[in-house]
Amino acid sequence: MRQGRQLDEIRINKELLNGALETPAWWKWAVLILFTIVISGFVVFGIQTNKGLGVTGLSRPVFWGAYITTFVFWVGISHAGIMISAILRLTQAEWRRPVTRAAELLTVFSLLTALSFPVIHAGRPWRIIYWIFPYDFARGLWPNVRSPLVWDPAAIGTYLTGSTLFLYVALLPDLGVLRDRTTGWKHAMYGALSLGWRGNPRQWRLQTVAGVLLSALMLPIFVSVHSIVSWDFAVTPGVEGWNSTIFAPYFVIGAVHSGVSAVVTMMALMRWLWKWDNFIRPEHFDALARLLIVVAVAWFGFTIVEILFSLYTLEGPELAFRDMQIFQWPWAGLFVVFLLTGFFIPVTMWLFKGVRNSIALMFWTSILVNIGMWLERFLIVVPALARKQPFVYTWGSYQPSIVEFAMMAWSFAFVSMNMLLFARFFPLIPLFESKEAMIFTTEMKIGRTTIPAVLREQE
Amino acid sequence: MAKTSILGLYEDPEDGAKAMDALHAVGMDPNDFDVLTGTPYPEGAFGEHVPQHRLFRFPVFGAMVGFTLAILFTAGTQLAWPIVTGGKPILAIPAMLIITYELTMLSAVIMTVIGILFESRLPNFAPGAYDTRITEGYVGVVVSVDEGRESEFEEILNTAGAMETKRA
Amino acid sequence: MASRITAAAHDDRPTFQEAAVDIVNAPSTALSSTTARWFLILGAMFVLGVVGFVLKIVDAGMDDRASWGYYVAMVSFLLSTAAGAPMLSIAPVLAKANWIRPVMRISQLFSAIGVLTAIMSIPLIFLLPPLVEDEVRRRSIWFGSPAYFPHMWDTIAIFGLVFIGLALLWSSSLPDLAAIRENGGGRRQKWARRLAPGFIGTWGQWKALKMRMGVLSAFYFLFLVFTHVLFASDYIHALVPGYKDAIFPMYHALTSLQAGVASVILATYFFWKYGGFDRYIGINQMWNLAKLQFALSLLWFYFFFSAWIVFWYSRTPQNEKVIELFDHGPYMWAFLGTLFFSFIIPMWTLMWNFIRVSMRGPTILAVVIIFGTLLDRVRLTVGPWSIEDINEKFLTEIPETVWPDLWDIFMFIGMFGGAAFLFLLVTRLVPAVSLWEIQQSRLISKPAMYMRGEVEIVGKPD
Amino acid sequence: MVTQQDSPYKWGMVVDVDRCTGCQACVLACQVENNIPLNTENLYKQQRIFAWIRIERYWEGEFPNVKARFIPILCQQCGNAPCEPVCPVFATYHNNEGMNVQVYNRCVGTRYCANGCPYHVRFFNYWEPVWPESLRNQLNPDVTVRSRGVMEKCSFCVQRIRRAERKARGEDRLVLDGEIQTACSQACPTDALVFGNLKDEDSRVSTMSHDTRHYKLLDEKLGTDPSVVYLARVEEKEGAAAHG
Repeated sequence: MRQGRQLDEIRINKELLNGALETPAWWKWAVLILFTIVISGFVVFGIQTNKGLGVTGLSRPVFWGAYITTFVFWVGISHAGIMISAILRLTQAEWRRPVTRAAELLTVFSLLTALSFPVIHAGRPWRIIYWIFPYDFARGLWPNVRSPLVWDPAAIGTYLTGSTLFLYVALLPDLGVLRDRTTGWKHAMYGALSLGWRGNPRQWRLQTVAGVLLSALMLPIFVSVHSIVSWDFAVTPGVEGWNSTIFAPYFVIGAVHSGVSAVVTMMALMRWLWKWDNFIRPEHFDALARLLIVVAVAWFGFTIVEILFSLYTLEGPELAFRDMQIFQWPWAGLFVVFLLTGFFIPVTMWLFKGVRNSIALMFWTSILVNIGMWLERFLIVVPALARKQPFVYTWGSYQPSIVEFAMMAWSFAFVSMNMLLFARFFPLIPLFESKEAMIFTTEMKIGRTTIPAVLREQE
Repeated sequence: MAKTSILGLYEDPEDGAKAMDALHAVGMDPNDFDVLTGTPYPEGAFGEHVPQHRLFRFPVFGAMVGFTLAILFTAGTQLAWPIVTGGKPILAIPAMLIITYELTMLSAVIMTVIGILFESRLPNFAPGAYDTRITEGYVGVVVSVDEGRESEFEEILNTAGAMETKRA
Repeated sequence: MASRITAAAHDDRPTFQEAAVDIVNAPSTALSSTTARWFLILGAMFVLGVVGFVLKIVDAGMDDRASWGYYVAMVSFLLSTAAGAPMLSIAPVLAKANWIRPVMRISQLFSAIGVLTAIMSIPLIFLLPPLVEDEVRRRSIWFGSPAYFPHMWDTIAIFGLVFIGLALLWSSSLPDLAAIRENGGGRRQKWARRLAPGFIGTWGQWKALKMRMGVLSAFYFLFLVFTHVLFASDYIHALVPGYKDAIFPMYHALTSLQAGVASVILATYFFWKYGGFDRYIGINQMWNLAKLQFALSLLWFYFFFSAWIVFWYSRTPQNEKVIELFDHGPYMWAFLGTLFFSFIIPMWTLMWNFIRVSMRGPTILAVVIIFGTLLDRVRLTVGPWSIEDINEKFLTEIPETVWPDLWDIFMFIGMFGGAAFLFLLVTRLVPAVSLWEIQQSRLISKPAMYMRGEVEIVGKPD
Repeated sequence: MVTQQDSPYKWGMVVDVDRCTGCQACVLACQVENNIPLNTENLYKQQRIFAWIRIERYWEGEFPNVKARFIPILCQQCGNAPCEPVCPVFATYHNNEGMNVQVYNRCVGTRYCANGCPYHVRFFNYWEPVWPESLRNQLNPDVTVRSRGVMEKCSFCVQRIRRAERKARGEDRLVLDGEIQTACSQACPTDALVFGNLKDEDSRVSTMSHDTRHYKLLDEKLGTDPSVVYLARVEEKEGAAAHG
């Protein structure tokens, strides 16, 4: 469990606040580059809004394409946070400690990005506000709560608000630390944010209880969000490839797969960029990889059942759709890449302890997973639309345009930039969790050997 | 009657615990002294009384409020201008169920966070005596005493091995 | 750091010797006085079931599918409760949860009931219609394969599952059997000699044991899902024309986990109250089991709703027929029962901590959930098995409600009797609480003091 | 299905596939009547053409004796339209005359309805529509010109229906059978498209819709309950049955 050195609190403060208190050399450049990409993304969006969606590769019958795929992708990534911080908290997994905040942060920012994609994708984004808010008080026409596209904002909004509050509550003790380490306007800011945190037993107790209680409350939301996103597709009888009952759990488990992988990617980056070798240690990657193996196998099982039962009826359009998805170029190529990167390569590699403990390999495998998961969503969204119902006469195809790729790049840059900006002001690794770990993890002697042990408070 | 709060700062938590014992010994009201740490110690590590809280009531209340509002919203908006779509009933219960569920959870979470702040007595604008080294691993024992008895309690804190005491 | 940790003032957990004595002699203490009578009663119930089965054949014959629906429901029910229970000795272990150790054995004991499941699954081979009837091939997950594939593979799956379950039980109880072999007495000792020859607890033997259990656990999980997917799609899904529901097999598997946990809770209470294990099983186990039960009950609704909302929203004719068949049609009573007993009642009760932290609360709800699962299986199997023409494209007319006749009731009694009989029988031999698990958890966790506060030190071996 | 307050009309159409020669007159008429943007070569390449009514052409049989089969497909004005409930802003809904209405002003362009529609009869304005100077004056003043970013679809020439209804109301009577002609049915030389009021038992469209040859597209599979009834080809049903 504890290969890293025992650190006292001063060193923990020093090492973990190095991102928040001084600016690393590379930081400015990274933010600058990302900022330019984000700005150009906004420009591209402006052009698209001005010219109309013709600049995308969308067509008839493929009305949804890369934008929706990316939307689903980011909602999937957002499932990292609660998966790590809630489920592992409830199962009292010690190794979660350094990961939790970064994971929740990823949730928040990827949800923001995800939310922006329906707007980018809409024909008249300037009117999209009606979507969530009442369309027209004068005529008393309200949003159509029967539409899955109204369920989405409800679910994602809830998840976003919840995660943000969760993040803030867990940030309070560290804000107290920052308040004590800073002067001037920063001191004032952190002081205001920390709400006068003192660190007496009551406040610490509430921290613990809050963690458990909020986790328990966030879990059902976590499950519901991607289910509702999946119902956007599943409830349309017109599209055989979508109208499948298994979508809800299938999407959720897939989201966990990609989300946890994203966390791995991020942890590797954190360890490299901020030199947090004492906190993010190989055993964390090992544990995450073990978790990922289980998740990936479950997800693959769902994939198989999904395909099996969509072929079940053996009706024309179904077969045509699967034929396009799996056997027709270029989709066949994408499908193979999806299978290899999403499942076979990473999972087979994770089976080896050497891989699980190598940060570099874990970094690359986790990126592979997310390539695969993006392709999975793409292969669900597009071929199903291109082969819709027996109207062979109007079947079509689709290829993303440069504009769509630009907006995808924008989304990645947007998330990374936000992460970096956050890391400039707040610690990405919860200080108090690390300090707690310092107290709560110990050893116990059994006969001649000593095994790692943890303290548990009596219920 | 005005109270001053005195802080004793300890390098070794054990000394802090000793100070707590001493304060217990002189029969202080447990609400009048407190231990400040930069780290969550196991409960009762300093012999302090385990704080009670009623946090679990907040989410229940929040859920009830959210549920009611959600039902009103979903039902009301559909009945406000009944428009038939796809031959679905005007009051589509399953659809309402989903949004109701989300809003219920939302207000439950919000109420919980409010509850957390309330129960941990935050925001706290008159914190009393404090020292920034507490977040560096030192342990602070803070007592709020009546005017005039400060020196007596500083004595107690010092005998327990305080490296310094300060008033506020 | 560690200097602040001191040994606890008192440690009221049973010592090695006490535990050894208690557990080795357990079945011959509290239980044995009453069991003799119980065996008679349960045996009688089982015989009644057999009689019911025979009379059913004489009465209805094997060709009339409709009259066998309840029998299929029984097999499906056993496959859910008894086969689901051992999962408890697998899943929490992955999370290195210590609380599970005292109840691991109880959950594994349920695989003994698998024998009954396997036997009862044999007649299904003759009841299930072939894939191809007079040149007409019906829809199934087997597509073009030979007409008797489902019969073959489902039987293989069920028997495999039962076998793995028994193997798991045997290998996990090996050290305890060894203990009985050495210190036990009477008939149990003879059996222990036969079953645990030469296990003396060398390092190598322990290593092999752990490894075997790991492998068997993995296989058990895979086989459980596999079996449920096959059973659900062949014995239920494929018999409803125009029914296409990809989540259905997963639903079947999930409900089996739910019922499995319920069965374990029930047995746990039983052993805590009457088994003389109250020093080993306690509120902690029940609390954690109840949390699990709560989560699974929520998942029940999640899996049900995921399918239902799609059917309700896309409202194609066959979807509406299927919803009518299963939910609001002839089996509405069963559906409402399931909804209440498997979801609504458990949710509203188990969400309160004071109910979870009690021995009785979760137990009562376990009974409720098991009953709910029974109704669920009835609503899922009896309807499809009473459909006249299973070869048409869409389900055209919904069959009438089929009520259980006297023979069905006999068989139900027999099933419960037989299951309880087997369970009790195996507890006569294998201790219901795993001695070595108890000893190990005693080794790697001990109460202690951190400065002035009471804590527990829990070792986490990798 | 659920309906709002009752109306004496349920507009529907009968398409006699047996009479259709695939001459595309209906397509052109619709194009002109409803201010549909020009289907330029580029739009074809981008698979974004507009055809509120289209003639689908299928080949039957092998080379020497190969037959061309035509079937006109327009919005089926479904009773249980899959496109309606998915719209978040009620931009498309079912009015009390059995028509599936598209409200351009409400539309925000999520294109969800187009995915929901199994008949591929909903069209999205990917570009701002433009007409050459010479055609500016031929635009129909009764019909909105749709801007970019909104969905559009066959409206059963609602402008004609409304005018006739106004006239009828003025003369205090119901709209007579055959009084309204949609642009397509008006243009059809073989009278393959017949428009009328399905609620009126002895209207031409009602009587024809009870013909032994009648079938509805995808109704058996999806239960969409279309208001457009097809009459199968006489000699052989395969061409049609492919859609049944």
